[in-house]
Amino acid sequence: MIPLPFYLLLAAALFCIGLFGALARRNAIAILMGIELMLNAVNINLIAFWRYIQPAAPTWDLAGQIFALFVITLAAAEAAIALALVIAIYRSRDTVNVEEVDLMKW
Amino acid sequence: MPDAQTLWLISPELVLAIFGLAILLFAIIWRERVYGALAWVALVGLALALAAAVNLWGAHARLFAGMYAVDMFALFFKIVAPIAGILVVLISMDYLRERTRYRGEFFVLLTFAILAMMMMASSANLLMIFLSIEFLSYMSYLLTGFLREDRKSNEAAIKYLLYGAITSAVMLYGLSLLYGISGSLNLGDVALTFSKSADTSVQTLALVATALVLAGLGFKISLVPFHQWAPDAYEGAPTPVTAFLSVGPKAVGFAVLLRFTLTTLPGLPEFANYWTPLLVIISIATMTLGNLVALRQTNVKRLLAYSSIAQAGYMLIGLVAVNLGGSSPFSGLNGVLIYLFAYLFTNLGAFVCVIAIENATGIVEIPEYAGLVKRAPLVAALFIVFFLSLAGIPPTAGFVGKFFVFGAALREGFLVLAAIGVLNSVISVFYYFGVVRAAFFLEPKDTSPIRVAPLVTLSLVVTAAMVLLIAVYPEPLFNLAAWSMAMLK
Amino acid sequence: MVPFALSLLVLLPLVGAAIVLLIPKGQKSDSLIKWFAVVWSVIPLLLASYLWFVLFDPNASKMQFEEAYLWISSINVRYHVGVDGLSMPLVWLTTLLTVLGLFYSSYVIHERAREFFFMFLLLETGMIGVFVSLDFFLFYVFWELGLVPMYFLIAIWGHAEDRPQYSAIKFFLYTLVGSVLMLLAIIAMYINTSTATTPGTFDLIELATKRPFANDFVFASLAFWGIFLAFAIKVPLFPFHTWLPDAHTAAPTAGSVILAGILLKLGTYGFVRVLVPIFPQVFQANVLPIAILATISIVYGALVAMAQTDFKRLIAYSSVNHMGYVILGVAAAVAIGGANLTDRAIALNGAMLQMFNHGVITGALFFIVGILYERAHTRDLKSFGGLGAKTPVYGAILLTASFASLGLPGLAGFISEFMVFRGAFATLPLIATICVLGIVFGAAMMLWKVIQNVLLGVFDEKRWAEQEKHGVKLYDMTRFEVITLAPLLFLMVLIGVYPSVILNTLNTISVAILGQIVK
Amino acid sequence: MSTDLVLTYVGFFMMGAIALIGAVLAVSQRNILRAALGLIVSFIGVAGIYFVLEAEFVGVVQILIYVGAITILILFAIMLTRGLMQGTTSGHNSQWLAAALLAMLLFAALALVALGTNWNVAATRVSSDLIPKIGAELMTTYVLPFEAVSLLLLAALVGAIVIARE
Amino acid sequence: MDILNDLFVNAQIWLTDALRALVAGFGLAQDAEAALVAVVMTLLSIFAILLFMVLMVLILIWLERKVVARIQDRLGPNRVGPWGLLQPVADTIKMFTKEDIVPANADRLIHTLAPIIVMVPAVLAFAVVPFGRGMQAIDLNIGILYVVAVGSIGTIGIFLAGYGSNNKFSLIGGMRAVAQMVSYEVPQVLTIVAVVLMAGSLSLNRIVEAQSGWGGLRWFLFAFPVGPIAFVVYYLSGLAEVNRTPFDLPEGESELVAGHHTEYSGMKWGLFYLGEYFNFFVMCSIGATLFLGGWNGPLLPPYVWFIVKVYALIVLGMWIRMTWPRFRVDQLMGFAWKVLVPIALVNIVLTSLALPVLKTIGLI
Repeated sequence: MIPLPFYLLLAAALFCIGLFGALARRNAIAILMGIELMLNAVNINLIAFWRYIQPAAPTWDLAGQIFALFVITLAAAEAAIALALVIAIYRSRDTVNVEEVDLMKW
Repeated sequence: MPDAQTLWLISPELVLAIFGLAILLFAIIWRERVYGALAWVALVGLALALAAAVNLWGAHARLFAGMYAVDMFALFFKIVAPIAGILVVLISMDYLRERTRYRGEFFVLLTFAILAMMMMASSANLLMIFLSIEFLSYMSYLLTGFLREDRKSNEAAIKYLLYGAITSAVMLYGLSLLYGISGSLNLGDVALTFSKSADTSVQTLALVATALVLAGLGFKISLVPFHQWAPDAYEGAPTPVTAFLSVGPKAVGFAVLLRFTLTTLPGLPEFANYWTPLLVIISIATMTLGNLVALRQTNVKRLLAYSSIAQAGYMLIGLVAVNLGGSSPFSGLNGVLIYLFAYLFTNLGAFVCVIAIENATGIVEIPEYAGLVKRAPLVAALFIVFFLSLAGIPPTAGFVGKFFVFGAALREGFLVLAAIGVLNSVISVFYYFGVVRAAFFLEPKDTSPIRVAPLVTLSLVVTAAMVLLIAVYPEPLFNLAAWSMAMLK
Repeated sequence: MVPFALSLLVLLPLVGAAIVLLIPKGQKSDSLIKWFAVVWSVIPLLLASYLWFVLFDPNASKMQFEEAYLWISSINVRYHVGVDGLSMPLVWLTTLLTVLGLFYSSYVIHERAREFFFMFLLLETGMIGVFVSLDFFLFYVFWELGLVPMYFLIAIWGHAEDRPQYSAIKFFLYTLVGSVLMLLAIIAMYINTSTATTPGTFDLIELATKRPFANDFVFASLAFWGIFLAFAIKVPLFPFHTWLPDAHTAAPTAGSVILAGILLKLGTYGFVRVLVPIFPQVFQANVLPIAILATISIVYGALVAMAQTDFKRLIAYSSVNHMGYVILGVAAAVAIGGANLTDRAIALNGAMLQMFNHGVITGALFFIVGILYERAHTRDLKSFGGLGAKTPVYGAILLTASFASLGLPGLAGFISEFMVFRGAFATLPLIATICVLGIVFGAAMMLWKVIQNVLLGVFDEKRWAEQEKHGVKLYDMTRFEVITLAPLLFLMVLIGVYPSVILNTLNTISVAILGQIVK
Repeated sequence: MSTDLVLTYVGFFMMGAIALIGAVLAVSQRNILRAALGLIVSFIGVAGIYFVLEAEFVGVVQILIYVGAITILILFAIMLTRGLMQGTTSGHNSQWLAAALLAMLLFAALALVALGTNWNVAATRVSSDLIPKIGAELMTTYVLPFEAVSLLLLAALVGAIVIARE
Repeated sequence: MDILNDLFVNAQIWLTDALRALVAGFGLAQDAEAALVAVVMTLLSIFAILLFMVLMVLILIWLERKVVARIQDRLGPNRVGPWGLLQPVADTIKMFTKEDIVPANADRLIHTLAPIIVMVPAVLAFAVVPFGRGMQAIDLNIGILYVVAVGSIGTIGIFLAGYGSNNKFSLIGGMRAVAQMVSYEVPQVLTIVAVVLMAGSLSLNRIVEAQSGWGGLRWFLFAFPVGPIAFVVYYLSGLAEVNRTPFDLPEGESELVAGHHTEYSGMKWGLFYLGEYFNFFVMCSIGATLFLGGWNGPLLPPYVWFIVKVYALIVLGMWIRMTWPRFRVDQLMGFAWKVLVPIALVNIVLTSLALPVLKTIGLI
């Protein structure tokens, strides 16, 4: 098998790219995209661990996969809420002034 | 299919789930006609859940292959959560009437948020921790942005969401590392792996992983530097939601943090060398920054936001100084629990005051509070009580909380931390009394009396009474805290 | 025997405050509130008088009228109250000054009367509570309880031109800084006295015998200085005194009276009740710096008072000076050295008597200033003159109080200051010598600034005639003002000529306290 | 090296490269729609990684949910708020440098953990058909989170509709 | 009979053997040999499937025009080749030679990518379709899920086409298409769940095998009452998924010119055209696999049965196209969410309840 750290490094890289996107972007949707990348990276981790790591208790065999499935589900819910909010914001501001609606000024 | 015993043990959660769904169903079928009644349905549900939680007191079980802990520590928070919910429902009714057409849905989300809080308190598994935190977070985002015509509300919600999503992703990475080292999602197994491992590399992993997890939990309890969302969210959210956000997520955030650290970390004794200084720094930064920035606020919701950031810093002292050995009453843990309980009523009470005024006049700016004592004497007077409690001045509940938290710090020898803590509480008096000053000493432009809705008055009286009662007769609360600690010892 | 005597004493004002709140709104409610509050406040005074003059045993060194109930069992907090010779006079003084303050205020307070009398009665509960508490936790609670009403008294009814809100929050924050550090010390002492099997204690009596941190001088010092700071700010000892002039100047007359008469005593009372018995070693080790601070307070307070042009500010600074004597006396009593117990006891007696005297004298002086201000709407010393002839009753009373304040023999101040110096010369001769300067400056300030400026000189007829158009009229004291001041003047004279009425009581207790710490 | 291993390596590097390139595009493209395309590419790459790891079910779910649902949501959001997307300002905020530094720092820490930890790696052990087992686990051991997540989805849906509705 | 039945399987085996023999001459390591053979064979089967699909599409285009013409009482194409059979070829040549126009201000990259993305998922889906016994490129144990998953990618292509054209008709068409496809995916997947319940597996192969009883006629379509309901819902939402009349609102020419591909011409337009027929074909193949027993059937070779069933579904679609008017846009969404989804949900519940009964009486 490929050494486990290969996957972990890939996940770490993806995670950090996503984090950069989430922190550095101006646009709410772009930030959301960065967040989705981060979640994907974690899922790689989870699946890789599931595949490689000897579990402490044998009954927990599928824990990693199931965790990843839940993460994917939650990501979908999160994206739906974010979308709803973005649309609501867009609607409540009559002018399409980029500076005004540019929320992402942390 | 879970057996009857299991269902019994999760009866508070079941009650809330059923009532939440019922409210949703009613709201969809009958729409506006029943909106007034749905709040009462929610109240009944929350009261039943509270009763169910109280009824379970004493239980000690691990359900669903150990992922769900029904113990007194969890039940403590399952008692706290519906109380907060009931108060929030009481203050929401009048507030929402003018502001949204979807009052039924609001109570659905609120009920589910309380359900999520209960689940957080019981989570003893990485998956459950993540899931329940996200559950509560999503409900919070939606509640924050619930007033969709209100631009501030929307903006607050999206900021809250994006910030929350980033931190929870970071936390999730930490959780995945913990899963990786132990091969199991159960906190107990993680602890076992830690304690069995003599490897220093595990130490590094544990440090990185817990630091990442702390990011996510720090977001929920608004610790510096994960606090930036709080002021915006608090200011923009509908005020009852702000009240909820300031106590609910914070309380259960601490519940998870406590369970997580107290379960997993004892396996790594040397770990405290890195972990404690980290927490000390965060604690000091949180309370100092929260207080200093609060000094400059003119919006009362924003002021309370920064104040609640600072409060989280005090509570963290309890975690820093946690020591479950010995028979000392200053174990740190009970300090946090007592503090949380006191803080619940205090901060909710302060927000009830804000709502009482906002409902009638729309005022949230402190300078406009001028002459409040003439317009709404009860509200103005109780503002003092809640602020004194927040500042930790006797005879109020906040004092009792601070007493135990600082006591724990002293017991463990964190003198400087305790000193910084108390000095911070002195600073906080300054801005709290800024509000009092406006309310009592300045001349009002408009002298018309402010009519406070009966339900709001009721919540005011209840919270104020609790704040004073806890101070005068704190014994039951100590016992509650002591018992709930018993399982973690 | 009065059952629950002290609890009654503590609770009565609180009940009164609650009743004040409940009196229904109406046209006459203000006067109803005023008269109710005054009459109600007489009850604690009568009770305290009965306790002190009839039931109290002046020769007993132990606590009297003790009550103790377990309050919070998990941390061994008890509701433990009791009085001894140290606290009994102060309790009585509190009830007296409250009655006088309320009585006076019922004539001069016209705005927001309900809140005023509510706050005042609440304040009384706090003050009495501190004096009777024998449990440090309880002590702390009462200690803080007094803060809020005083804050409001200053901020709401203060004189608008004196920045009352600023002064009030300054008073509040200063006191709070000290008290939170004291809180830490309290908890630390509890933790230190607890063992694996027995809980610690907050009981002041027990702490005095257990002596927390007995083996750990560093921690003992930390705890000592934490508590010291709280008390020193309250006293106020130089350099923590800066809140005092502001607060006094801004406060309404009755507020100033209580502030000077009682609240400052909380600090010195704490010195004697807490610091001396619990931390004798640390106190002894640090006597010199404390005595030096006292010296600075005495000399500097007098000098600065002399430089004032504001009558009220002058009296305020004179309090710094006078309270310095108390600290000097306490320091002298515990100082290391060969002095015998008698010398020390005399110093401590002087300090304790000075506490009582200062309450009486300065309380009177603040009434006097307030009375003048009511008429003239100014406190600028330069604008007065010749009042001795114009308003003879006022002049006589002011003269008496001033003489008492500067320590003229035959009046109260002399006795206590003399005793302080008598003791201090035995243990801290050098410092005592320097402090004599304070007496000189104090006399100068009273004679030169107050008596000369206000009573002597030429009455500026033209100016006051001009002022009269604006509703300002200098007339002599009215009946209620005289009634207010009469008891205080009586006390000044009584203690001045026959100090034994109170000294016996004090002596018992100072011998007892010093007996524990001096071998 | 066995053929399987070679193929695994090839698959890993190919899919990893796709995932990373897509991710870089997603965070660097100023045009938000192109960024979204990069995101899709990255998702597909990640799904490929799952296939390489023999977690086909998760891989397919990844495509179904991420590519089929989440991306659509994102695209919809982009389209419905089109006015916002065509600004002249740059796509990154002023803190991008700090963000980059933070990300790199974090990467260093995570890489340290990934390489430095003695992972308790076990032998190959993927049995042929795990899907029924996943289903069974979801309905037994994980029934509580499963039910919770269904409530969550329902509530999120209701809330999203309330907020986004005309 | 067996020879005919396994014609293509045997061909593959023969080809593999031949290849192996050929490679053996290269003197490679055994591992590498096997790998080479595997790769070549995979490429070959991909090529074969593609070829097959293109052929099918050409036939489909011809067939559609013929069927439509017949329903409208016309003859349809009849000049190019016998019965007009070469008409699609002529069309293709025309498309190749047309100018490729990209509108001004359109996003060129996206404009180009869109038709490709529409095409790709259909091709990918074929990887798991069992054309006959043993005739399946890959037997994924999650086959049906895979089909649904890759099918959802196509939505993005249509969206991009609408967005990237910088044309309001395109944009509206694209939005409508995406909304419609996302909505109808829900009832479609729900009906698939019912089938999965009955078959007990996600693998398409196993699903087909589960229907092999009664001499190859025990189809899920006959699993009364849940099977027919599921089939109808599946087929209707399938039609909507591939944007065919009466669900062709995204390209309703009377309103939107041509919807998302208004601005396309030449080969790119051709790709859309191709993609639509691909998708239609995939939809019908999966329908046949899930409900009509796949390649199961008496007498005839499996692959023939399969083609026959697929074409039956295709002709049904064409018939519907010519006889039903187009939906209105609000009716469209309402139909999905208020009619099909509830039916499908109830059907799932019914299925799980009926499962033991159906098993006992042998319907499944």
